[in-house]
Amino acid sequence: MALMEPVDLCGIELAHPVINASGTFDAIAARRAFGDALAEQFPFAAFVSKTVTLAPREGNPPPRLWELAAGMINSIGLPNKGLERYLSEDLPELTGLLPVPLVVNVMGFSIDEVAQLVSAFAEREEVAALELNVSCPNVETGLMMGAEPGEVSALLERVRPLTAKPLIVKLTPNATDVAAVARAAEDAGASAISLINTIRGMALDPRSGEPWLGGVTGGISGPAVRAAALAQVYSVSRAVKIPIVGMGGIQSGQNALDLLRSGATVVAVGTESFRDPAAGALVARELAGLAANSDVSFLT
Amino acid sequence: MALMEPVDLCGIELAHPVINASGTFDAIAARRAFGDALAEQFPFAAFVSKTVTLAPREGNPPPRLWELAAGMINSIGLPNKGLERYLSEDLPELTGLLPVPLVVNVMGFSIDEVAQLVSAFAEREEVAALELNVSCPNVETGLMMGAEPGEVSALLERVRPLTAKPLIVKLTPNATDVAAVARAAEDAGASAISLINTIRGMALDPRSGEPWLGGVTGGISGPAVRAAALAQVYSVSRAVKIPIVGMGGIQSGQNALDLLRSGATVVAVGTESFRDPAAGALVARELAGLAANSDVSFLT
Amino acid sequence: MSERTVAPFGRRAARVLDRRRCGSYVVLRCADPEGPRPQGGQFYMLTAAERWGGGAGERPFLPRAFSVLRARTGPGGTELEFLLEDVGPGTKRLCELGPGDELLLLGPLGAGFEPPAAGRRPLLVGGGVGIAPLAIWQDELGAATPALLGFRDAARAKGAALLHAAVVATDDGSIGHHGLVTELLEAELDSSPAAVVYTCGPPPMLEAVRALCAERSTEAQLALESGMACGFGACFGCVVPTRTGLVRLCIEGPVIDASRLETAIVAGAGH
Amino acid sequence: MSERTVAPFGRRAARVLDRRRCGSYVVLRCADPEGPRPQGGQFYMLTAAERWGGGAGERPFLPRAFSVLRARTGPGGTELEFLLEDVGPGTKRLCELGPGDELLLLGPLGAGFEPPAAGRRPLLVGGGVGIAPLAIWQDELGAATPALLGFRDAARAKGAALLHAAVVATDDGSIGHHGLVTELLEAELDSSPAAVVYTCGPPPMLEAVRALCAERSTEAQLALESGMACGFGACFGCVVPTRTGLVRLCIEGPVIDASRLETAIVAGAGH
Ligand SMILES: Cc1cc2nc3c(=O)[nH]c(=O)nc-3n(C[C@H](O)[C@H](O)[C@H](O)COP(=O)(O)OP(=O)(O)OC[C@H]3O[C@@H](n4cnc5c(N)ncnc54)[C@H](O)[C@@H]3O)c2cc1C
Ligand SMILES: Cc1cc2nc3c(=O)[nH]c(=O)nc-3n(C[C@H](O)[C@H](O)[C@H](O)COP(=O)(O)OP(=O)(O)OC[C@H]3O[C@@H](n4cnc5c(N)ncnc54)[C@H](O)[C@@H]3O)c2cc1C
Ligand SMILES: Cc1cc2nc3c(=O)[nH]c(=O)nc-3n(C[C@H](O)[C@H](O)[C@H](O)COP(=O)(O)O)c2cc1C
Ligand SMILES: Cc1cc2nc3c(=O)[nH]c(=O)nc-3n(C[C@H](O)[C@H](O)[C@H](O)COP(=O)(O)O)c2cc1C
Ligand code: FES
Ligand code: FES
Repeated sequence: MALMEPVDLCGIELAHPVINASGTFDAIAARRAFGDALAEQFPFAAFVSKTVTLAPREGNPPPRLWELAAGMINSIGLPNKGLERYLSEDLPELTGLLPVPLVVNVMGFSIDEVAQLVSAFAEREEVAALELNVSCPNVETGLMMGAEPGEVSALLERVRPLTAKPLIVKLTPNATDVAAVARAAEDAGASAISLINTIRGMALDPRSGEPWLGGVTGGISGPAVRAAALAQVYSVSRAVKIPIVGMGGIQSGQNALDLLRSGATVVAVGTESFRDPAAGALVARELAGLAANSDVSFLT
Repeated sequence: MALMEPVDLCGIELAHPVINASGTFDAIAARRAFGDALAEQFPFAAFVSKTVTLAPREGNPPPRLWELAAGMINSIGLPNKGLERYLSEDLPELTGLLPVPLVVNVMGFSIDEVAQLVSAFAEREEVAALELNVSCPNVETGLMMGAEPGEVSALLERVRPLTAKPLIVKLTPNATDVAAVARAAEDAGASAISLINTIRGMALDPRSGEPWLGGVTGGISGPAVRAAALAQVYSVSRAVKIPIVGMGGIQSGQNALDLLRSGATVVAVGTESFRDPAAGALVARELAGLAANSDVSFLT
Repeated sequence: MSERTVAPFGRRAARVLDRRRCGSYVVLRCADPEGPRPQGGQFYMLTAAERWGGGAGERPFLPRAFSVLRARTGPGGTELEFLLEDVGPGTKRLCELGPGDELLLLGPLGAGFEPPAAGRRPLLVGGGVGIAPLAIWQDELGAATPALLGFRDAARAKGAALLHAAVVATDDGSIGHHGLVTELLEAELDSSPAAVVYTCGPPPMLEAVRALCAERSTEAQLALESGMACGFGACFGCVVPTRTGLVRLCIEGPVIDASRLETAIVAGAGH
Repeated sequence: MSERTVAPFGRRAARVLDRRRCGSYVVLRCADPEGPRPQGGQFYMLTAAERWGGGAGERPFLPRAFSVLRARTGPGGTELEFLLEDVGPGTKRLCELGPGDELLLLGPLGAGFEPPAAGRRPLLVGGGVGIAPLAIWQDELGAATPALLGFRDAARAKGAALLHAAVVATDDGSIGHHGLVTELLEAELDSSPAAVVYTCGPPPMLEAVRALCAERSTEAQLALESGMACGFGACFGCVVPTRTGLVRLCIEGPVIDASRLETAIVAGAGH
């Protein structure tokens, strides 16, 4: 397994196995900050968008960030322009900008909303694949979509027929049996699984003792979640045959290799990009070096 | 709220609100290591035993430990002498040794096993309360006992009538809706809730790339889980009226105060005792200092 | 609007050339040979190359944002100065650095100050460590640009020496005007109303300046602060409220025109 | 069995008095004025008071176990020496400490060596940094107690100077016998079989010593190693396999009588 050879992720050819985690890299904003250097030195083998919802969302009130010993908590709250403006403004801009395939991450608060989102992107050639963020409640059932096998089955059964594009289901780690949810997704036609999303966490304002985050609770990411991510990727990889996009605290080639050895086909870098926008390129480089010297035999 | 005044934990009077987390302090072994100084300087306001099961268990094969940036992963596997030898050997020894109330933590792999354990301790005056460790599958249903409200209800309905002693239900954080499980426990007669147990995690041997731990996956504890613990204690405290024993990564009085402010009545120190056996006393001392200067108003 | 100066892509190492105390503050000078010359009001994300993370609290983990205090371009390329106040684990670690130590930096980032329209007199109003971006801006506008600076006490007021001919106010009256810098600003605007105010400082001061300028219909550009994880628009963590909703300060700011703001108070910012 | 020396309850601060290199190793001497005098084979859990955690990998988090190399009791109380080999983040940090720095220590812990029965000749067999507990034990048994020590190379073999009149073997033959220390032991047992072997070293060496002694029905006491989180029986993490099942090495050991073992190999131990 020569890691720097192109990798196939459910039909999408990637130059290497390192992509970005949704919501942790905004190519359009980065273009403003870094100019043409961004496209020339683009660090990821595919670009995954921040979550797009049907209606525009302003997101949670600030403060939205809390720093941890080895990570952070965010309560961003999925701010985005909504489907319509994403299609008319961002999609054309991204198409001109990106040197790599585009994966659009979408989320709906009901199966119907997800279906509308999937249909809207189904015909757009610029979009290589869709990632379904199911870390939210289904307002119709009150259940967490991504935590219940039955919810995920029902969702996939509805949206799978709407597009020929790969559907990557992004799972929440805040579930009793993540492997069972992954199996349900596979059975209902998911093309790949991605995990982990952030782990629920909270912080108090040291001065007032009140919750610090505007959203009260938030999601933990970064190295602090790496060991939990490894366990979840491992157990999902035992449960499904479709490819896995593994993420959670990746900072180095070694971290990426561990996730690949635990069963991922591709890895995604999230929080580490905040510390260094070029982190993805570093991870890919280090991984190539390690792969050259190691026997990646743990994959089963 | 003068924190160093005695605290009432469902009828048990504690000299202060800091106890130990199950499985992280062995008073009998500590007596061998520290002699009489242990009882004289006993750091906790109550002593919680390691989990006792019906049959003896050897536990998982080594290696059992993996160190993290801010914590550790263990796959100890609940080694213990089993109920019979615990009653005949440990209970008398602990009674002679402990200057504080004893809470016995028990776990069964079926409702029937838990019932046998609860009945066995029901008549023992030396035991102030029982803690039910429900972080395991029920072999009869295949479901994680502590992750499903229905499982916890059924368990409590069976064992609640067997004893007048307080029953503290210790919840796993690896569940979709911990607050719902806590509510089910309260409704079925639990006297208190304790949380969090460890978060599922894994590590690979850097040399071989194979899982490091003899038990393959393990549980994460220590400061790395503190923010997740805070979120879970907070959400459970909104869901129940019974007292909460909060734990997860407590290293200081400030950490303890945060958990109290999030809704705990008592806190437990676990992993930090490995770094310093007297950590519980330090936490209690620091907490008393903070309580004297702060308005613990966040409790609702 | 002037084009912003874009940053090289990715974090780069920069050698610390000099560290000097300036009252309660520390000025760090470092070599950024390949980096562009930043604009006044732009900022950098800084990390110490070693021992970032660790210590009792085990923070910092994320880089920290700092306005550039001053920039020079010489034969060896760009040199940057930063003004630091030790208020927590990140600034503490950075304040420990000395000549030869390595920084990791990303920048210049964000949108800086806009030059005054013709006929408008620029006026600099700063508070505490917030004087940093005003120094480089005074370098660009000219040393004669008046600067009104407020500090908590005399030790902090030593920072005033970083600007030319600054008028100083202190909260405790230990030096300069005894009172708030907004009192100096009020007098200044009374005497010469056709000003553009460039301001940076702690949130309550910024808000007072904003309110005063709004009352007088005086143009103002505010360099705000907000907790930042990335500094380049990736995390959506640094949002501040504007009349048109929450915007990412690292991309839309840190300098924001007062006309866009209802308040300069940002939840979670300041210390 | 002799009564073990118990540890004061709780971690205590200890000042480093001296740090010296000894070939590839570092010897750290520290003051433990209130602490008891440890027995040979007992160990301490050590933590550096500062910068424990931090650095790139952000470990160590847990304390690390070290056999006491040597102990003295003087007018100022107990002084302890430890022998360190830098093999990872914890030992690396401890090896950086110098005079005046603070250690946090817990101990003495565990069960040490048992004196030989009457008529039995003690024989010390050590490998690498595992010679540490043999030095204090030789101090107790008498300087004439023979010591056979194996090392990887000459730089490590300098450690032999810590014992009296040690016979040395090196893997690379750069000094002493070219080969394994078990070859020396075999010859020694051939010439004088009524021995009790006290041994400590890397797992493969310990296992070879154990197997050899078992074959010859020679009594042996092995100081084993295992990953430890606490050192006082709290975590159940340090278990090693014995004929009667898994036992906690920190409480039942670290010295274990060979008769209790089927193997001296402990999963996850060694580096
Ligand atoms: C654009 C911009 C320019 C700046 N320019 C300068 C400058 O020139 N000079 C200068 O000295 N400073 C400047 N700052 C401020 C500087 O970035 C902060 O002082 C620095 O981030 C503080 O970091 P710290 O680790 O020292 O303290 P921290 O403890 O990280 O920060 C103190 C602040 O963070 C909050 N806080 C406490 N704990 C946490 C936690 N765990 N997670 C999140 N927040 C927490 C506190 O309430 C307080 O508001 C600037 C900030 C911005 C955004
Ligand atoms: C009773 C006893 C006495 C000892 N006496 C001495 C002595 O006198 N002198 C001496 O130098 N050493 C001694 N040791 C060994 C010493 O404790 C170890 O060398 C030390 O713990 C290594 O720590 P480290 O941080 O330097 O390296 P680490 O990286 O922590 O440890 C190296 C070992 O741990 C494994 N490992 C790697 N990463 C991890 C991880 N994240 N979590 C868990 N394990 C990991 C490696 O495979 C390797 O086996 C003794 C050990 C024991 C149990
Ligand atoms: C600030 C922030 C914003 C995020 N936004 C999204 C999002 O919009 N959609 C999504 O599916 N995941 C989102 N995530 C989760 C990440 O994609 C990723 O699953 C998680 O952060 C774990 O990876 P990491 O530890 O490498 O950051 C976000 C994470 C962070 C830290
Ligand atoms: C080594 C180890 C062993 C544990 N054993 C038990 C146990 O036997 N029963 C139990 O209910 N919890 C057990 N726990 C979980 C702790 O009681 C506690 O819930 C958890 O460690 C979180 O607290 P901490 O971060 O302070 O350690 C164990 C934890 C550790 C680290
Ligand atoms: S700091 Fe990350 S978006 Fe502004
Ligand atoms: S090291 Fe914890 S029980 Fe032995």
